[in-house]
Amino acid sequence: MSREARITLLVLVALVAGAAVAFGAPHVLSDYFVRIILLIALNAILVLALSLSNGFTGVFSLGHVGFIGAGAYISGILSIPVQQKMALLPHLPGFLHAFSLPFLPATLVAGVLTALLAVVVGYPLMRLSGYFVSVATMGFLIIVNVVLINASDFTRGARTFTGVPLETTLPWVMGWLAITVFVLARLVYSPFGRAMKAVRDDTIAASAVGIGVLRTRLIAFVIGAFFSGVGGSLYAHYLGSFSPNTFYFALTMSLITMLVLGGMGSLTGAVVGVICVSLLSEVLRSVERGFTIGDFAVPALFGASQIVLGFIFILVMIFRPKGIMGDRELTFGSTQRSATVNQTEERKR
Amino acid sequence: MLSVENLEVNFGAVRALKGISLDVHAGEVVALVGANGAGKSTTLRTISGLSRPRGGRIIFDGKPIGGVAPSRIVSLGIAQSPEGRRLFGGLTVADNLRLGACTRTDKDAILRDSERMFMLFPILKQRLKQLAGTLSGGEQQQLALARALMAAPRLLLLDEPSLGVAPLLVRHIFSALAELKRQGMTMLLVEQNITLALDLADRAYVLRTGQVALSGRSAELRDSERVAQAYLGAAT
Amino acid sequence: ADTIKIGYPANLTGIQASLDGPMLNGAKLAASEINAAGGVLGQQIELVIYDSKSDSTTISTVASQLIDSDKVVGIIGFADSDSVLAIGPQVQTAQIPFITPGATSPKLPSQLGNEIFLAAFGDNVQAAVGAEFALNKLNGKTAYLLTDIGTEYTTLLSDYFVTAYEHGGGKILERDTYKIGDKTFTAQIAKLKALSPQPDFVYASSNAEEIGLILKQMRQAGINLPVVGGDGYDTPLLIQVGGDAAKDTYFTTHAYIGEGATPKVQAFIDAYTKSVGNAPENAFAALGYDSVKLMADAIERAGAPDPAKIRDALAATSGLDGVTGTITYRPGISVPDKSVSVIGVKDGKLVLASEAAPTFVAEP
Amino acid sequence: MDRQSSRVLLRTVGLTKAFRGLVALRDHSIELHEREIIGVIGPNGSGKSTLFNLITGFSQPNSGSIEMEGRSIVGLRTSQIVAMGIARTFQGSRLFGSLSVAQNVLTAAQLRHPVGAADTVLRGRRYRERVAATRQKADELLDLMGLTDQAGRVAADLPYGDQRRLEIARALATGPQLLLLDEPAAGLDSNETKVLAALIRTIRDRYGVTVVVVEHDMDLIMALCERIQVLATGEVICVGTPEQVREHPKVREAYLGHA
Amino acid sequence: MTQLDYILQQIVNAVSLGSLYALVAVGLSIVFGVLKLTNFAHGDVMMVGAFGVALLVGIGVPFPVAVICGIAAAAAAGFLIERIAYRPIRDAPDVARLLTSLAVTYIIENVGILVFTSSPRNFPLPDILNTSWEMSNGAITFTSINLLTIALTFVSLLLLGWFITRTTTGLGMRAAAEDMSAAHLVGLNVNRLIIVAFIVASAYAGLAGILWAAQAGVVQPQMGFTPLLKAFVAAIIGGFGSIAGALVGGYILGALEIFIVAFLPSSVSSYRDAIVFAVLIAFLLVRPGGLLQPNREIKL
Ligand SMILES: Nc1ncnc2c1ncn2[C@@H]1O[C@H](COP(=O)(O)OP(=O)(O)OP(=O)(O)O)[C@@H](O)[C@H]1O
Ligand SMILES: Nc1ncnc2c1ncn2[C@@H]1O[C@H](COP(=O)(O)OP(=O)(O)OP(=O)(O)O)[C@@H](O)[C@H]1O
Ligand SMILES: [Mg+2]
Ligand SMILES: [Mg+2]
Repeated sequence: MSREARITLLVLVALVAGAAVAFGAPHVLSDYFVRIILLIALNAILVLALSLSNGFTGVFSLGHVGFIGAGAYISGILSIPVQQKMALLPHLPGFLHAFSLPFLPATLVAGVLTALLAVVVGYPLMRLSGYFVSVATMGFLIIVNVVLINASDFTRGARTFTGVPLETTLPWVMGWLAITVFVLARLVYSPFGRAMKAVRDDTIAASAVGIGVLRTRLIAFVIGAFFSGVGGSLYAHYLGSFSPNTFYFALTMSLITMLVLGGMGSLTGAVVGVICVSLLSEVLRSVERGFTIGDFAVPALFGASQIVLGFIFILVMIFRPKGIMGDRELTFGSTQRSATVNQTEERKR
Repeated sequence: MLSVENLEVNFGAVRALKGISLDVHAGEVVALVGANGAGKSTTLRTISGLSRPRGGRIIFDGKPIGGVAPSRIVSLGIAQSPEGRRLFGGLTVADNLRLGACTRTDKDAILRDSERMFMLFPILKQRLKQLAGTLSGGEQQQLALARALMAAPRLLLLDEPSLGVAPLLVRHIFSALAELKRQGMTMLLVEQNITLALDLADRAYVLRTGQVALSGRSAELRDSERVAQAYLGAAT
Repeated sequence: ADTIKIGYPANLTGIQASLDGPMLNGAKLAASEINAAGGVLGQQIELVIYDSKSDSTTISTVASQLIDSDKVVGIIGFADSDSVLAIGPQVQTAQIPFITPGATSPKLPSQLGNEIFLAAFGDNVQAAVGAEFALNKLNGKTAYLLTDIGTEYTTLLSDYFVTAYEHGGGKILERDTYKIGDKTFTAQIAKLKALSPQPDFVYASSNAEEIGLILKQMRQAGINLPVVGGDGYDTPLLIQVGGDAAKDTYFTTHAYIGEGATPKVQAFIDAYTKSVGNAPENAFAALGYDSVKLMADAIERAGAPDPAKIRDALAATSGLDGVTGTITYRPGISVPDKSVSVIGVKDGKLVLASEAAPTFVAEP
Repeated sequence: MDRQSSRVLLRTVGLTKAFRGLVALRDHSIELHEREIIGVIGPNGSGKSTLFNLITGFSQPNSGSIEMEGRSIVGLRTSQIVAMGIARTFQGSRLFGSLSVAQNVLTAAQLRHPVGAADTVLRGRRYRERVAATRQKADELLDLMGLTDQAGRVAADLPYGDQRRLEIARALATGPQLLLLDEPAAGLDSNETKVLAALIRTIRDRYGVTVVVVEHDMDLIMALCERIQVLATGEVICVGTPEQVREHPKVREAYLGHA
Repeated sequence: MTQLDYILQQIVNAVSLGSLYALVAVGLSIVFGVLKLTNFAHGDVMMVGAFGVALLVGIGVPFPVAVICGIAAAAAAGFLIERIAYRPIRDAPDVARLLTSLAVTYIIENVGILVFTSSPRNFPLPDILNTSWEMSNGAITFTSINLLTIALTFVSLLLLGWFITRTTTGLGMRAAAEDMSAAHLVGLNVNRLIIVAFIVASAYAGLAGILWAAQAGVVQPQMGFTPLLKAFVAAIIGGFGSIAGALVGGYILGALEIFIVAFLPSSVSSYRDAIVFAVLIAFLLVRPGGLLQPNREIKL
């Protein structure tokens, strides 16, 4: 089977399985497990969006959570019911008061506006490389946070933004996840995907074969931002209430952890990373509450789950420095090498 | 002085060296030639301790040095001018030279040696403050050689010292090497320019796909049909 | 079931941990006292504790665990409004009564619904008491307002203070801001020092970590104005970090936990010290304690461990005598009318400066 | 070949480049004609690589002009210059180390068969045609360079000689009219060098490109080039046929030595 | 109070804040300089130093002794982190090492919370360090701890500058940063260099942590995050891995933070962090390699 065909087949099977889970799970599983699945799918969208620039283009962004936050607030503002808007956001400009959007259009608008924001932000920032682009994008995250805190007419400032209808259900998230995987898989395994990896490997050589480095990075950044914005909207409608600090460093770190652990150069790796980290931390969170084995009682040690997770991360990195999947995609029966992240000692200069 | 016995090195599934044996006696220049990918650089890297041998032994001055830390090996007296030059590109020419001598403590001798380097490679003296990474290709090659010499080694490993160097300078470098040889320096030389290599060397080994295909005194090998065959693998 | 399960999600790690930790200790103390005294309705009560890690997403997961898997009859939790807002919708949908010991935003019940109860007074109340105290006792007609814009509590408190203070005829001369986590306030202080005329006092809406430091840097810069604030000050850090600089500082809080406290409070301090190993870190310990008592009282009066009945009983709470004051819910209002203590610092010790209910309270 | 009548492809006039006081290239002028193979030689540090960097837009000249088919290309971005038909290799290779050999070439070949973002996601007929065209071009070049057997290997793991050939294949895949090769034979053994010379000629004949070779291997240069320009310390010291250059006293003094 | 006094006071404030940032940034830069690793655990090593002092003074150890022990504890912590967590993955991709350092942070902080709870504790400071000094009739004030911070920053950075540029070990560190295997090849003992770098950087972190806690008045297991962030920014402004750059970056950051609050109306200054980063990004766009890094032309 050719790689193309295998990937297409993988996507199809994933779609069917996803649909089965999306519509089946709520009937079979308890609310708790449905929520875990939903969160895994939601985080998968966010991590995939992140992988486009961080994993495939080599622009290690620390700012994507800024887009998630922007998406959450934009769609939140758009979709709070009109009656509540008056009470919650009395200083909103008039035209925003007049209407409220249903979930899907609000999410699309959030995605598009966030992508536009990414164009504006990315145009200067994507010129930078290496650590500089990381710190600059982190600066963007901080700027978003400060603006969210200060633009209190729109965001209620540091006060919790609340009143967003709870509309994020499992089918919605699975649907968006399917779209994300589909679009990303097609982008990554295409001429454009090759251009991204070329830019990651060597910007100079990339421009020498006619690839516009800035353009390639910008496109990856903007598409990632779109899905981040969408994910932000899903988050907003999942939580119902949130504050600027919901979309800040803690979320950044956890998404990056999932991405790196899963494998930066692989779409399925990103998903695997999300699943592993989420399940592991759920299990550990229950274990740390203390348990008894026979007569032996282990007391509650809150915080122990983070410690154990930390050790597990280190162990994974020692034994699989490129993450669980590395740069391979999970396909049928065999793993497919898509692109190695260059790390032979020879090339480390 | 140096004796390599049955050396094997693998890179993952690639068997780069499949059991190489060679000897270098004190005061001797030995050339290592062979087609691209034959394993010449890998041999030198392994002697310097940068690659771990999977099998075989490396003996220097009667002591086994396989698996010894590279910095120890330099202190024992083996320096290398490596393939790809591996300069410290962000440091100046002067700093690169200083680092070449970092295993030594004899200040005066170091000073004398650096004067000698400036005699050998005058361009370096003019460019002391320039960052090594911005030197032209050939200038970098000269610096790499000088850096290795600054360690005052007893055994000098040279990986293609003429690579990217202009013809006039190639001759210059090889006459410098000949001078060093006269002064008693032991060298193991990897070189694509067989004529030059055999002119300088006392003996030579021809490698092919990770094995010694042929060896002998330079004079015997020169103009020998067998070398070309060994290169091309026509013999097999 | 042989025990009555009460859910207790707590942010034991992450940024909220320094408040939720002591609060949990207080809650556990109350639970063990109740159980030692025979429990509720003849059954033991059990606190089902989860660490929600100061993270909204984890809170929502924990909520579904508590409601779906553990089948708790009521939930107690959190010192901050963020977390309450995160859990609120689920609690409301499942119709499980919920008490927040520490969140003080008076808007919570109206934002979330009728299952939500506050154990503490609202920020509008304490801000009003602070404003009236400054106007009447300190004779402070002009104020300088310093606000931590990084948290809901401090922003809200500032807003309520301004409303009450200006209503009472005071004038805000100047405002400035900082963000939680800042360690240097010298720039703001120099700005204050350059004000002419100087204000009569400073209202600093701050969290525990910063206030000691603000005071210290202010006094070091030679500013000796009185400083007034809210229950965020109420930790030992105020005096430990502030030292001498804490003089002439006043704050509104839930209970006076110090030397010469009421016997009830003193008994709590002793019991807490015995079970935890140190004196209560802050008033949140007492609030955690009171909340469990509040829930237990409601369950007892409901007559059965049934969430709907418990909610109704809770709403009818009247005159419950807690460590942090007397809790009564007026009909339809889930924020208790509690008296507010104003505590002042004198000779390095906390003293009760006044105890009052405000005459004017800003709308939530 | 009658040079006078053939068209000038690229012309530099008065090109000067200095790095903080150090003049790497001074007042350089050359005319490159269509389908020509020109050698640029000179001692180390004489400005050969600098010349390539200027032409391909990796650095900007202090003064002087570069014209490609009459249009100035000074100030354009590298990717634009490549799109106009100038490709190069690097001294010391710069491959996409993590990509396979085939992908290295495909990455370059797709320049002439671009697909938009929408096409990429929807993958209609146009997309498939262009991808097929790209692949065909890449296969052809891999075959020409004798790399077909290695197509699946990761570029970083290739033996040196193959890396050099791959780099030429990649440059060619951008569909250039002008191909700049910076020391293509460095590190190759004598057999491979001979093969390379034949290859370069084949490339010129088959694709009609102009080739500029910078190289220190005189056998290669003399055998291959129709015209040679010699630089020393940034200045042009002579231009001519291999025979003229070989006998030129200045060249012997500065570069070849009196052997 | 005159306008001039006000400006001078704000300059004093900026210098003392900048010194603190510089000190943290330098430690971060040393490790980055050798390993190309953004060591998230640097903030936690600061915490170890500060906590050590708080605990020791708590059991009656004299303050100066406690400080020395605190710095030693920080150095030891750095050493252990390198040996246990970083060495096994030294050749791994950058992101793997980044994640490892994040994991180390999780571990240290949460162990700290388990053992000490996350409630802040008082950081005891002797009175002499708490005294304040006045100039211009009390219009300009500063404290002993400010002065000490500035002085220590200068002295220790001079020492470090000498160490990095003048000693072979220092040169070796820069060389190892450039090309690890070439460093092996010239005979540098890279393991030893890295350990030295970690110990030096961690001792700096310890000192910085103590000074930070002295300014903040409290210690807490999570106290390392904010300084880490500031240091990261400061180090980048100056050009990551450069000691002088970290120093300059620290002062620029300190000055920006103070001056924005000091000279802009509070409605604008509440955007402080946003302005700081906007300026930073502008910096980076003009000088993509950091402030002290001249815009070098690439050599191909
Ligand atoms: N890091 C590596 N990873 C994988 N394979 C390698 C690596 N280094 C070398 N090889 C392989 O080992 C073999 C020997 O390589 P080596 O570099 O020693 O050859 P060489 O004789 O020096 O060739 P050249 O003349 O081209 O420099 C080659 O097939 C090469 O592809
Ligand atoms: N970015 C730079 N900064 C400073 N000096 C530079 C830079 N690039 C090149 N140089 C200097 O300019 C001169 C010309 O360099 P160039 O690389 O063009 O030489 P070359 O002719 O290609 O030499 P070689 O045959 O050795 O490759 C050299 O002396 C080099 O040191
Ligand atoms: Mg080699
Ligand atoms: Mg060159």
